[in-house]
Amino acid sequence: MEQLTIHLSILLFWPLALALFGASIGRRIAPAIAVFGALVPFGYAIVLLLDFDTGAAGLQYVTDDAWIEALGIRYKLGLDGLNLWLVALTTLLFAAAALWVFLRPVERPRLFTFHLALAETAVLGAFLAQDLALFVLFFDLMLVPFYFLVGQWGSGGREEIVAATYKLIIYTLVGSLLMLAGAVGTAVLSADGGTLSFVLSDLAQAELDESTQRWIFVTFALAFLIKMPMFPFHGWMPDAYRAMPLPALAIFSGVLSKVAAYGFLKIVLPLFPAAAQDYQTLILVLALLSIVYGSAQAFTQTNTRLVLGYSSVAQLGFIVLGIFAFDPEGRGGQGAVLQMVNHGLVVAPLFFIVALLAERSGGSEDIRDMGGLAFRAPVLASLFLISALATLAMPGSANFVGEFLILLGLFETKLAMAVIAFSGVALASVYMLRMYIRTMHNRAGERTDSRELTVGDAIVIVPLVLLIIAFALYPQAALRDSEPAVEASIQEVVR
Amino acid sequence: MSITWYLCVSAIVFCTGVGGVLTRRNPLVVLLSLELMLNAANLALVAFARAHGNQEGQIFALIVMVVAACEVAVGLGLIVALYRRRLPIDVDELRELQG
Amino acid sequence: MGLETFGWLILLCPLAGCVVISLGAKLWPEGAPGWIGTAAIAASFASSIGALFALEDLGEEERQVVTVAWDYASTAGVDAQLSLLLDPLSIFMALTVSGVSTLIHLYSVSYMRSDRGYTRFFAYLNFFVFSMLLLVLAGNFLLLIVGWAFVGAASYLLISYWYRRTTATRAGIKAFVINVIGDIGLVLGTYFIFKGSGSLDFLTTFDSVEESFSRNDGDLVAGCIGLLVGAFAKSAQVPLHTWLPDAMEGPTPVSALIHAATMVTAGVYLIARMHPLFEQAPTAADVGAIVGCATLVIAATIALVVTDLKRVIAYSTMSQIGYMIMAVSSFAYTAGLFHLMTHAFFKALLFMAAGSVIAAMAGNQNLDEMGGFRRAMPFTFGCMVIGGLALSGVPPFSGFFSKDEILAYVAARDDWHVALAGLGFVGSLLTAIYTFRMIFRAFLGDPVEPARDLEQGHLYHAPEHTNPATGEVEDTDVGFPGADHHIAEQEGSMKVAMGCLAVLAIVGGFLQIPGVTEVLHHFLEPTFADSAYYEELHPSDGLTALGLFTGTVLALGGIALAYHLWVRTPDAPGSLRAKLAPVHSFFFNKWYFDEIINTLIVRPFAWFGRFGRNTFERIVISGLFVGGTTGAVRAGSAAVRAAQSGYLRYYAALLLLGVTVLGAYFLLAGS
Amino acid sequence: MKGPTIDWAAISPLVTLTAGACLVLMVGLLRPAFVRNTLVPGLTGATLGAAAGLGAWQWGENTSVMAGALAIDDLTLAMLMVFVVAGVATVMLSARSLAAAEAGHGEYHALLLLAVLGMVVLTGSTNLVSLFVGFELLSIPLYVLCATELRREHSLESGLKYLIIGSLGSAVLLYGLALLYGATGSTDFATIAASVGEVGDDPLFLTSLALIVTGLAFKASVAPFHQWTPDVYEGAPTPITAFMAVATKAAAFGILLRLFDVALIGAANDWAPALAVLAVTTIVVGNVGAIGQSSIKRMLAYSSVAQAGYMLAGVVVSTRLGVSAVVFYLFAYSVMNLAAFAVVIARERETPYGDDLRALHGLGADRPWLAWPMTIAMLSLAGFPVTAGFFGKIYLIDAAVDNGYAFLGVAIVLGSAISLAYYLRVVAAVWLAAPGVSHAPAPLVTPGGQPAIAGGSAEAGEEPGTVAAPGPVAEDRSDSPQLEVAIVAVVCAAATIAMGIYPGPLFDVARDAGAALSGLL
Amino acid sequence: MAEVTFFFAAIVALAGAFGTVLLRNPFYSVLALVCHLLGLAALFLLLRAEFVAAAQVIVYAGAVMVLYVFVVAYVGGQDKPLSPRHGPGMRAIAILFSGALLVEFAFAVLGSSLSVLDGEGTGFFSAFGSPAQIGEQFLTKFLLVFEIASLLLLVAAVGAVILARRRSGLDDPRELSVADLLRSQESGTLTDAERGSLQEAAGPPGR
Repeated sequence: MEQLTIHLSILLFWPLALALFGASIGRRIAPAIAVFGALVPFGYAIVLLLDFDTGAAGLQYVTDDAWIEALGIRYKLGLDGLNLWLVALTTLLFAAAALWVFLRPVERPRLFTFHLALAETAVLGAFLAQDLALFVLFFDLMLVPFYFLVGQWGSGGREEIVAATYKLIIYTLVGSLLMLAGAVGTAVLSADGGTLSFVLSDLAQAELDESTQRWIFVTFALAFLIKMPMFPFHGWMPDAYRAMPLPALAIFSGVLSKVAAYGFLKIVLPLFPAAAQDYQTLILVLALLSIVYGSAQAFTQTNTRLVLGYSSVAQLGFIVLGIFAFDPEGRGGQGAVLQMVNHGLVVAPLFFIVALLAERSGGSEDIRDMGGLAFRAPVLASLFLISALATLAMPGSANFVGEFLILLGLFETKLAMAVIAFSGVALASVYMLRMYIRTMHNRAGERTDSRELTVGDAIVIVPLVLLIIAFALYPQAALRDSEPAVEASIQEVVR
Repeated sequence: MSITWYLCVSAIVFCTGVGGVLTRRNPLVVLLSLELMLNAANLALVAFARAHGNQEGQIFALIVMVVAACEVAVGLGLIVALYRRRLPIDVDELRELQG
Repeated sequence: MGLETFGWLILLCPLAGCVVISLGAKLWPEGAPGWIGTAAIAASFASSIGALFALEDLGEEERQVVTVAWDYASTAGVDAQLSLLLDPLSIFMALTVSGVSTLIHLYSVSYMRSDRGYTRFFAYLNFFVFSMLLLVLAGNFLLLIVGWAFVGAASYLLISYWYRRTTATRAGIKAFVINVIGDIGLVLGTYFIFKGSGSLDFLTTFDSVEESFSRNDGDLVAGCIGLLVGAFAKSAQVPLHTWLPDAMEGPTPVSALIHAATMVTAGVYLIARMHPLFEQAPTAADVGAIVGCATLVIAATIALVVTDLKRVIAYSTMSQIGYMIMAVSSFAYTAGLFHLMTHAFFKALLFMAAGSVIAAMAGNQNLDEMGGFRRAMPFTFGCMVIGGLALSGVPPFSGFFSKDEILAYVAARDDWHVALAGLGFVGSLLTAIYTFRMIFRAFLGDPVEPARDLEQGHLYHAPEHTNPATGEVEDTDVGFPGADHHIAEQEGSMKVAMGCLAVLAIVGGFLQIPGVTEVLHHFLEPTFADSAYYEELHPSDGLTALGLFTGTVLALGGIALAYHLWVRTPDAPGSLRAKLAPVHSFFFNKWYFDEIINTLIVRPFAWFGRFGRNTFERIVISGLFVGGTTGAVRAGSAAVRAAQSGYLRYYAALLLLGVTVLGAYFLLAGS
Repeated sequence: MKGPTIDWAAISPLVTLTAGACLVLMVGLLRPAFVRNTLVPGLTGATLGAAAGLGAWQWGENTSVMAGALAIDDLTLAMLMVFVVAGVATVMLSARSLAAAEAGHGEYHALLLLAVLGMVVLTGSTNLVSLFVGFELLSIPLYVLCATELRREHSLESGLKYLIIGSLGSAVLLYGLALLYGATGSTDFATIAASVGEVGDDPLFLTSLALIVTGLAFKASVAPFHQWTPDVYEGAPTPITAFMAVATKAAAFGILLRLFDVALIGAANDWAPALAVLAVTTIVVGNVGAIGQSSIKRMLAYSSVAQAGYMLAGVVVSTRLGVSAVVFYLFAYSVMNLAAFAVVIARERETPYGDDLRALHGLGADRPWLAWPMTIAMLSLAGFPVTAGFFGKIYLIDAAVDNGYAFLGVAIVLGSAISLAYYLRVVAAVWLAAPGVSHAPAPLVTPGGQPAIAGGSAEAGEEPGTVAAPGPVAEDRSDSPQLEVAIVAVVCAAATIAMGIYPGPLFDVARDAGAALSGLL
Repeated sequence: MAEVTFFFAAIVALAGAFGTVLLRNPFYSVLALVCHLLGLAALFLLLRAEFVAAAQVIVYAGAVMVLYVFVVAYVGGQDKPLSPRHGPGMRAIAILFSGALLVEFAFAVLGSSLSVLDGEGTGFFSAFGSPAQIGEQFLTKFLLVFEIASLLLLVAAVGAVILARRRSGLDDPRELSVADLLRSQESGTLTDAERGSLQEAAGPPGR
């Protein structure tokens, strides 16, 4: 272990370092260096996937150094079954985004790539952090780059953009600031009088009394639910999704929402089991509402980004269902972890494809201006189709396995809710196919021209889709790794 | 005469000063009212010094006189500057800064 | 090569075909994809035969072989592997599917030739066959569901194959969604069963069914109902049948393959496969029987009045599958599966013939505008008649044996099943009528213009390409549907395919003559060894004879009636329609199923969506949450700034107020 | 009669400041421009540096000097560091400012140094009399400095307002001190602390509490005694505003901590709830008031009110943890505010918009070296991670929750949530807004950003550039990056980030400062 | 005897205080304050604070008040109405607040249970409050305060000079200051045109 300790820090800070280096060199080269900075962590993550000791509970590759003794905050990173695949997903999507930016240059590339890299570091940090304060720190930090990405490279009029940034930041930061208070409260109250420590493992030892757990749970839940976003806290989502530049959006929707879901599994369940039990029904109901409402919206929206945005709301509803199913075997949790990876994997290519669709329909992202785009673009069409079918969790896709496990877990504890949740499955097929048909099929729109995707686009999108297929063939890979960790965090609650 | 009497006088003077600060618009008079308040404090200090039989109060009172003198000097300087600037000598006219 | 190898080959050949065709899309010369696809399916058929022999070599007992590729999703107590179950039933299905598919591929090679999407078509078709085979070979519930959904997806792709037609895309999405509902039923059923048995593997579940479930156990019944929902959706049983008629938007070979011969019979296979569960939960089985019976009658009545050639056959398909469902739900497995096979033969045949006619009509499918093709296309006519006779159950055609065996078995099940059998006979009468109504109207009578052209020897082409469903003019610039048409009389491969099927439609019945040759029965024995009814349930010879006789009479009577109505007195139907106007419109509007579903489900949901977008989002989400808080903050800010009046003496006043309040607080709190 | 033994080592920083002040005053009388523009600021900086050095040398001594009138302990010295940072920054920011020219550099800097001295005395005082003297020695120079730009009405107005309200505040404080002395019979904190026990619930004592709280809260600009803050901050010359915002607040909190957590700790049950309420009020008023201000200085003034609310929470808890938290937060607070003010000054001189928000438009595009410090400062004030503000807040919340004031913690975070609205507005102006109109100085305004009439000043006369001739001099001044201002901004921003990444050492300092107050748990 | 003196002095002091606040003319206010101070001084004497009393009379009433008189004379006593244009509200508020404050103080003073307040005052010795005593205190216990006070006076002096120093460009051009003369030698004076244009530029635009 010891010679490995340094490694997670490399993974964590490599992108940022490279981006700074690139920015200092020059605007020409910056994107290329950023690609390098994003690809290396990806390769690194693959190495970790291979090297990871499957089936072993507990942390691996731990980095644990003193940071701020005064507050008992330690610089502790580690990998376990919960975050292993999410880290891999993060590095993958950021690599894709960096590649995309490299292939179709943006203005002020140095700043753009810098913010992108900062985002990657922040997200990876949030996933790797094994110290509550560290997690909160990275969780809040994630927001900063996206504020600038939306603000400076966003699409739409000045006013909308600024409004969008406001909503995005204030909405999400209100949540995470409350979480900050909650986190400090957790540490202080668990220490009560003893030595203060934010390290998760220490906090998990100390049992807070139920009333305390409750208010702290609320702060955390609020932060995560807003971040996902979950009905009815999704007010920021439409504007932000409309304005955000697409490569950033692919990441935002693909990864950042997962951080919140991951937070539930990694922090809330082990630290506040009693409160989690108390609020289980409430959260489940919210999740169901998100599923139904999100699907309904995705079905009515005509802006492709928003269709995907609301579909994400629904999908995250499923993930939360799985996390809060609390079935003894932890099937729901397993499904949730798998589904996090899946959703990230399918939604990112979809957003890239949306960019291509917009190019082919005179810049409009409204499905009413699209249609018949499949005609001269069979490859693009099939890529879109595969991603779409995976998104609606068609059996045979890894997404289906995820939902199968989630709903199985829920089915055993809350039968009625599971049955309602199934409506979401049906609705998913409606809105995804609607989007596919309205864009790819039917009569051609006025200003559309059907073109095949270029090699550059293919370089970004095809690998993602191939990964979707590969994952569909062998989801066991992720399930195997995550099983012990999920068991552990669920056990806290069910016993 | 019990000390309480002195304290009552000092209290009344203090409140008079407060009333002056609140009602008068001429900064000169406002400064005078502030002087009243300081003097009320002085009376209280001296009275307490007498009550406790230690002279710290009297020392304090003397220091307060110095302070009062300084405030007066600066305050009058400001008023003169205002006057030089042909600004109205009226605290209610000074409301460019607000909101 | 061993049985397992054959099993995997059956599966992999079509998949390989699909991948090869689609990856090489740009390279292949004209027409190559068709032959590649056909070859792939033929190979799969060959390996099915191989598997058959391999299976025959095994002893009676061990004719249930499970072969595992790798763990698929086995975690947290869920044992989901990538496993095939090779037993007589699955091999039988594999044979039927791959066999018929081969012929239909052959037919399509020339039928679709001039269509621009030729490559895409065969890629889809191969993918479908792969999915169908996956469905029938799956060794556990999860894999079954996967296959189940894959065929759904494939059928979606093929229905909306001509995707420039909004009618086609709409039909496609409809089919897909209803199939997803079926999948959901299947998954829920699986959950219920898994809850009891704790395993997803078929054999494990079946072997432990007595231990895990008491008879008519609530969970088990619920689970079986769930499975039935899946079956109904896939096999177009009431009330989940509405997608099937619309599915006729797809090219005719697709209708022949998917919506007649193979996919729609999946429900039958499912029930047969799950027989241990259903026998443990007879209540569910009865539901299946009743729904099947209802479907066969309803579909038949609708088929009487629709004027779209393909839709007539589609409804007849529904009705025939109704028979099968009724059979297997009454535990008459052999009969049901036997009819499944024969039906595959003659229904595919009928569709092919219909396709040929439609080609001759240049894409027009309306019966009212057809007539007199008898002389123009004799071969097609012959095939049509053979198919029709088989469908109506006229001896000695295949349908005769299979259908009447079903009715006999159902009658023999127990007393109230007799009623179902009775309805079944009514159905067979109607079958004969609508079948020959179709044939007579298309082929007899005086020839229409296309027929006359054809007699002169050149194929009719419509002045402009119109959508048969809506009649709107199509943008043929995109090249599909193909500008050119192909009919059996001019295409060798079509002839071959139809010829083979015609022969099968005639002789297929001899495979299983009650009491004489019970090949199928014995072959399927190992699968149903654990069935309580397989051997016991047997109609008495008298009953059988009666059934056969009645069936024959009804069939011939129906044909005669049809002949009388539509050939002898051509104006009779009109007057009859006028007399029975309400009934006719009721049938003609397909019993208003679409309308009901529309008002009950689709409209409310759409309204909910609009409400959410137009009202809820604005008022609650952005109004209450965002606007409310910001409004409060703004108000506060205004207040603070108003207090900041700039009047020095107000500041002083506030300061002193503060002092006073604080002092008061201290005095009150302190003492 | 013999005088008290004087611990010269301990009081060396005070002596340095005094000597420095007198020296600067003298030197300032010399004529040459070099003296005024270079020597005087240099001397001032040197004096402050020396004081800081001596303070560092005295670190950990914790002695009580001058017959118990003053405690030179780690708390005092920590505060001294803050004052020095603020002072040096102010000197650099004033280098080309009109205020110094107007007042005369010598006088200006001397007053600055004396104000610093007053602050040190105030924070260190362990005796009511020295408390009051320190209080006045800190206030009176500031009254003057606020008004030094005599040609700007706003400057005069702010000066007079500050003077009158300030004197009112000190009068109230004084009366409170008098009553306290009357109730306890002594002016020494130690004796007072001892006798609080028996007079604890005497109305005289309680009234004195109310008056004292008011007087000190006023200096720390705690609502509802905050109203002078926005007006004075906006009117005063910006360097002085920066100095007040940072140093005065630090001094006020220094004495709040010392008085309440040492002399009056016995009566904590009386004043703690009241202060808690004040803290919440302040947080709300400050944050809410800052929203929608178009003048950055005014916005920062309100924000400083809000920050005072946060820190007051640290005072309320009256534990060593609380003291340390406040000290740490003061450090963080000073660097981030100084960075912000530096940028404001730079823009005041570059653009015709003064301190209006428009002055920042398009900053990100053409002045990255100013844009980043501003951004960092704002994010830090809002409490974003990897900045000093983040840990400052964590520390405060930590202290609050630790002593059972969880609701104060929640109030802090809710306050910061509101604060985003206006901090992000600035960031948006820097990065998201289209660049403002030409940066060429508007007519009638020298690049100094001040009305050119200022050029009339006797001293300012020879100040190149402040002469109201839009000549080549003015031109090259207009786009000169104003090195020293940029340096202040960048250094402070860097410090903000550094504290956000590795705050360990600073935490130790804060802990020592907290430990200096014996008698706390 | 003491009582009589007390009441007399107290009345003088209070009358002076009220006069300061109420009289319209600032000049009279100053005079009123002076007699208030004198009354106060008498009270100090009663309280055995001879030195303080002396300082009060000499320094305060003597020096500081003279400063006032000069300024009043310079600025000219424009006498403002007692309450500003915005109505009698302020006056009511003033009366209300000072009344409330007075009540509180009354509570504090009368309700106080401190024994020392009731008596004439304790332990006073012959030299109590004598210059010698005070001086000793200043040089021992309150040495720091003493020093700082001196600095305070320095600050006041410097500050007053800065603020009240006469500058050009402020007053009407006819008044010329030494500074102007100096500058005119070194770097020519501003032309009237410039100065005129410059005067408009007071305060940054945009507000």
